[in-house]
Amino acid sequence: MPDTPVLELEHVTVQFGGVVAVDSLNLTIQSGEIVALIGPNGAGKTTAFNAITGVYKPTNGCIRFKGDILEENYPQGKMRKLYRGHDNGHYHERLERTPDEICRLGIARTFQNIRLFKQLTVFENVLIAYHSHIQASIFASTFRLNHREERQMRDGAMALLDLVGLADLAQEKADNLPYGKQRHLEIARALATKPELLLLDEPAAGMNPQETDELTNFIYDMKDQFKLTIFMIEHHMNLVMDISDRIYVVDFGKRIADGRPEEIQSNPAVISAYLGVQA
Amino acid sequence: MSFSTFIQHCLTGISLGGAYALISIGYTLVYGILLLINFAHADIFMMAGYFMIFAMASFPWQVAIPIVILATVVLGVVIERVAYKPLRNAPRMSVMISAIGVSYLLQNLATYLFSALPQGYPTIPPLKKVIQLGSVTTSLVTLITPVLTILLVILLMLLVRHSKFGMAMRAVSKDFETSQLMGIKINRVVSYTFAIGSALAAIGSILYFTDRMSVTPFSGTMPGLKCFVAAVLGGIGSIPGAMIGGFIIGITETFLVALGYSTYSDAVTFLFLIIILIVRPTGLLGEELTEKV
Amino acid sequence: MPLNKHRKLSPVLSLAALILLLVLLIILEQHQSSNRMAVAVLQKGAILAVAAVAMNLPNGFTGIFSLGMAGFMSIGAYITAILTIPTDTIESVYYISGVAGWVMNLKRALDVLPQPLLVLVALLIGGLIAALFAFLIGIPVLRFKSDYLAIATLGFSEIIRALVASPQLDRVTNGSYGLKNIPGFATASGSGVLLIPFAIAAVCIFIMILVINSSYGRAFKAIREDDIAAEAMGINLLKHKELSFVISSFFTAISGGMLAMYMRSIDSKTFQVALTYDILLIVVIGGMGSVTGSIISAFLITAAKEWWLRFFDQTLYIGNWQVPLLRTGFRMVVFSILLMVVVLFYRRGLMGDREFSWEDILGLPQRWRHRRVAIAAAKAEAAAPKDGGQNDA
Amino acid sequence: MKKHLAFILAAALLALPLAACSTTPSGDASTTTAGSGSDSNSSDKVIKVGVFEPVTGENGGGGFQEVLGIRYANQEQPTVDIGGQTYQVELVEVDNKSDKTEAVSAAQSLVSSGVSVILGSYGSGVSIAAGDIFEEAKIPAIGVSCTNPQVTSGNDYYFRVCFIDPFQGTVMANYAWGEGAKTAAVITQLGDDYSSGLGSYFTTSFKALGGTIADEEQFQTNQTDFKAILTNIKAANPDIIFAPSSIATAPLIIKQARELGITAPITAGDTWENASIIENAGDDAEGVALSTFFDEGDTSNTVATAFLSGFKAFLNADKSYLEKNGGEAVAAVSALGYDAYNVALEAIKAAGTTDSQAIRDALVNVDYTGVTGNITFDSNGDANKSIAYIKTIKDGVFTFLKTVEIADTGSSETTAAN
Repeated sequence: MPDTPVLELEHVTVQFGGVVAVDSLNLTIQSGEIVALIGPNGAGKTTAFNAITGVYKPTNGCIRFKGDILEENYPQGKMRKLYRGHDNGHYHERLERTPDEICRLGIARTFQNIRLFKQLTVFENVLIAYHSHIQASIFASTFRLNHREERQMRDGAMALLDLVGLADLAQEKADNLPYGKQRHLEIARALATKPELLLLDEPAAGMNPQETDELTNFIYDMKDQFKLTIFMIEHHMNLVMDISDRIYVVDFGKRIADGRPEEIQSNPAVISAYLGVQA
Repeated sequence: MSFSTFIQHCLTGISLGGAYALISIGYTLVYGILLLINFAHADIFMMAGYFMIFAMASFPWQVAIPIVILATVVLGVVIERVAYKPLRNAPRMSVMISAIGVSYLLQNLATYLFSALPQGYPTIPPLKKVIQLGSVTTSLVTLITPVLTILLVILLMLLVRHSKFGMAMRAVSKDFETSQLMGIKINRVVSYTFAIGSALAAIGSILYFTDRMSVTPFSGTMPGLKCFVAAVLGGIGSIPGAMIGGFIIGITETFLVALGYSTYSDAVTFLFLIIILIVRPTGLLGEELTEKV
Repeated sequence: MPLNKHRKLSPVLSLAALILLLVLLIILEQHQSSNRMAVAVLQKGAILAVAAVAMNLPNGFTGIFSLGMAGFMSIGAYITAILTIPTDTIESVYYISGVAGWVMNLKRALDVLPQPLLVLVALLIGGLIAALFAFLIGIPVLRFKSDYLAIATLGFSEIIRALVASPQLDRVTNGSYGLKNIPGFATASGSGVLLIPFAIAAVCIFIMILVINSSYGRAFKAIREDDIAAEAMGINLLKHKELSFVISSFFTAISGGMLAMYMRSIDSKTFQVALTYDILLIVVIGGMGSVTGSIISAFLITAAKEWWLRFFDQTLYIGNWQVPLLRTGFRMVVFSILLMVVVLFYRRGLMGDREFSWEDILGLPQRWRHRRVAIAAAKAEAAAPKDGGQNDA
Repeated sequence: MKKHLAFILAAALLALPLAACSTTPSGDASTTTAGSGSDSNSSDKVIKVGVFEPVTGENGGGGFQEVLGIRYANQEQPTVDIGGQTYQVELVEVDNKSDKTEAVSAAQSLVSSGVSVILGSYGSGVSIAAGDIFEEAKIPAIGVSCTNPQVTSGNDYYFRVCFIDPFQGTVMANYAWGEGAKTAAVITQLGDDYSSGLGSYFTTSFKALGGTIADEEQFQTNQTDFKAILTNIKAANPDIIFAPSSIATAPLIIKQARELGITAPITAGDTWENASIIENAGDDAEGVALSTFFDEGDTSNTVATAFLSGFKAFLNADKSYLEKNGGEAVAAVSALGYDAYNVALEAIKAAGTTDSQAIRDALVNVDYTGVTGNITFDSNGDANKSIAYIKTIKDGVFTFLKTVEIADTGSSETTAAN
């Protein structure tokens, strides 16, 4: 069924106390797409990512993954009075998933401020991600009754490092890698969880143009190799315009535009949001 | 239980609760600012007991009390400078281990210097005056403790609400790094916080030990843990919360002992802690905080 | 090249060290009457090594600050004690309130086992019950943040202690009077005083090492490093924290059972918070996150505390000069200062999160040589006239 | 860098036992001088006697008084003849810290130092805890003031020179009944074998005499706040209060009771005969009554008179002793300590060897007349004693009131002729 979207957000609202960080956000991502989420600082992009990956619970709305409900919520308890978002009253179910469950369902992510397992080696960083799909119980794993599975995990991790070009640094502490390599490692680690949808939170932050170019190619390569759908937050407009099939623009938690890169470039609402002029 | 027995138990409980309240303020202030359970606070309280023994040996009580408060404040501030300040950027676990280490050190030092034998706590004559209220007999300290506690709490709240220092303190507890950027002298605020906490612990110690009459190097441990629980119960960071928590723990403990469950008196305190953390992690009067990812 | 040579040597060296240790233990065992102190220290060292490694598992490897060790040790100790106290003398132990019927029945049922097996079964039952407790306690407690977790586990340890000492359990635990007549490690022939505790300790620590090196162990380390990232990588935090906590408690209880066998008589006051702090001291000095560090430190600290440094607690004369400071209590002051020094200045302890390896030891002279060369070079450079002086400022 | 530190630390720790070996155990300072004049051989031959006492912890005060008695006895008789040769007696003192856990490791260190016989302890709990270790090492121990029956029962190597709690409980119950008390309240310490044991023997005897126990309260070790349980006792309004407990808790119970307006007389066991109680409780201590092992004023015993004058001189020779003893008053436990040491020496002489098993066998037949009366051991290893002394606090000093003698059947009281 090609027309079932990989990810759908319906009226997703995230509210902290009285502050609405994401307001009734709707978006759809089709299989195989690269979609970018852009917007000024504090527009609620990372909050949206955190809602998708289960770090925050949506206050209202529904998130679907491959057509199945991933999370759904409606304002309850104290929120019933406090709620300031839109589209209240559409939802009456509550379904929550923890970030690890969501990861195992096939959504992996990277972080805006790199979050590697710093004191562990590059190899271990990737190997740990394979743990999410482990079959053996802790008993079997302790007494190495799963040596075949263990070997598969190790081989897989090594192959993956080879693929991303970090094989020769496998035994290095993650903390000792140069910045650019750390970004690559974080993506490799996310790939090791065997995702269908990969969320990248500012993958090119802090990179120079040459590194950004390398990253662009890298993302393309990975997308092809692993048949990924990619949803990314990014500020480097060159990268965004280069790579994305479609772009969503948010400001103050609301979607203000969406469309192909060239459409977005000329959208007056987007320009005013970035320049801070009232449209 | 007859009515007068009940009243007698209530008095004992409220008086104990008052002393607990004063100690738990020290925990709540420090935790509010440094996010640190100052395990050493219990032993600062214990040391204040010893200070009083020595001060009263050479001075009348009117002079001894200020000396004790001053010495305790110095001890508290020095501990912060030596054991916590160098670790300000270290992982939380290291700071907590440091706090446990200081507590361990103070206990062992007290054992070494003053022996593990209980030392008699000096009598402060006016506090020990026995009063007869109908069929209830009690000493003055039992009545003074809660009154003094409430007065001090009101005073402290005025200080925190309305003074410049109080504003700095609140700012630091809301956001440590930002307030540093805003030009607040963090180290000074932290030192003052420890000073206030220690001073209250010293007053609490005078009231507590006057009622109990003996000090050992381990007299602080259990009251200390209970007072931390009291601070959590009331809502960490909240001064009136710490006071309410202190009273609740003190009264509960007294009645448990009175009913013959003295074995459980410590355990029930911790049960309170676990229940409150599950049901209402912010405590009775605490504010909700969201963590940033 | 030399490192490779070392790598080949290490299994040989390890085997040699193991055999040497065995021989030493056997010799010591045969001359135990004249080396009682050494035997006692080695026994206690082995027991505390298990406890320290078990404490390291959540604290050093999973990043859960748990302070509940004493409680779990008391569960293991009491169960081991109750099950192994000889059935014919148990009435004299519970002389105040008598033994509960079901305890007697259980003991009679277990009496069919030969003594060594009975001890093992008792240790295992103790471990399993502690693990069950840990599982139940973990459900609420492991959700808390680090310091609340610490104080909550400490609280549970106190709750367990209160339960053990409670008059309502008088006929099971002998309330606050404690248990005595617990058989020691020695078999009927008097042998095994060292080999038995060492064997049990070795098996326990070996299993914990296997856990740490398994895929689950790697997940524990990931949680320690960054719990949010670990969760985002599909690691169920609660489940893994539970696993780490439960496994730790299992082995802690076994070490508690061994402690009961070592002490021969226990009561609830044995398992106060101070016991947890003693183990924490070992773990911190050995290095959070290092198994070998914990083991080395367990033996060093025990030997120093119980044996070598005991003279700190006694007045000492050299000729007619009385050495100052030395009197009762000084030993513990020294240990607490040592702990503070480690926490403040050598935060990584003896081993940090590294493990002992022969390669490191054998490579040492070479590395020192390198260092010396490097230092000499640096000095030469510093002594040389600076052309880029401004940049150095 | 860290590695270096580790190695230096390890090396230092390894070097220390060598240093430790050359140190002299404490307590020797007083033993080395006395026997020097007689025989050049004597200094070579040494028999070690272990002293297993609390010097710190809740019973540290009383424990030290026992140690003083033992040290004095050692000063008086620093040598012993074994098989025709003169041996120097070396005291090996360890501190069991009034704690059952510490007691075990202290006992182990005593055993490993190669002592032939052990004296101690004050407090029954620590003695019970260490009993197994002594028995296993086959070293006889002579309890000084541990009165709980469990210390010696089932242990062939534990003896004691004092009376036991069933006896003492009966004595105090008889005393209370004799004073006209019809109802009593009992306060005991949870987990303390001495306190709860004595409390229950008192209860049994007092009920047997026809009295009622109006209230039974328990408190925890290290508890310092007794107001809650005392309030309950006040409500029960007993004629007398029996509160066997440690020296440390005594003044707290006495003062807090008076503060709450409880006027009933307070009584206790042998532990309360300690000057610090009077010092800390002040006027409130007046009228407290207790049973003990020995009385200074009893002049009929010549051994006792000699001991008293010698021991007082011994105390006065060292200020710190005098201070810790709380003045010149001789505590019963010091006398017991003195007797225990001499009983040990008698047994060593009779055995004619330093072998601990032989000393144990000799102890069974010892018949020694000491400060606290004649000492022989029954089949349990308990001293056959039938007299207890009742004292009361009057004008700030312990004053002898009367002796109570309880044979197996019935009892008799003799009021002092003063």
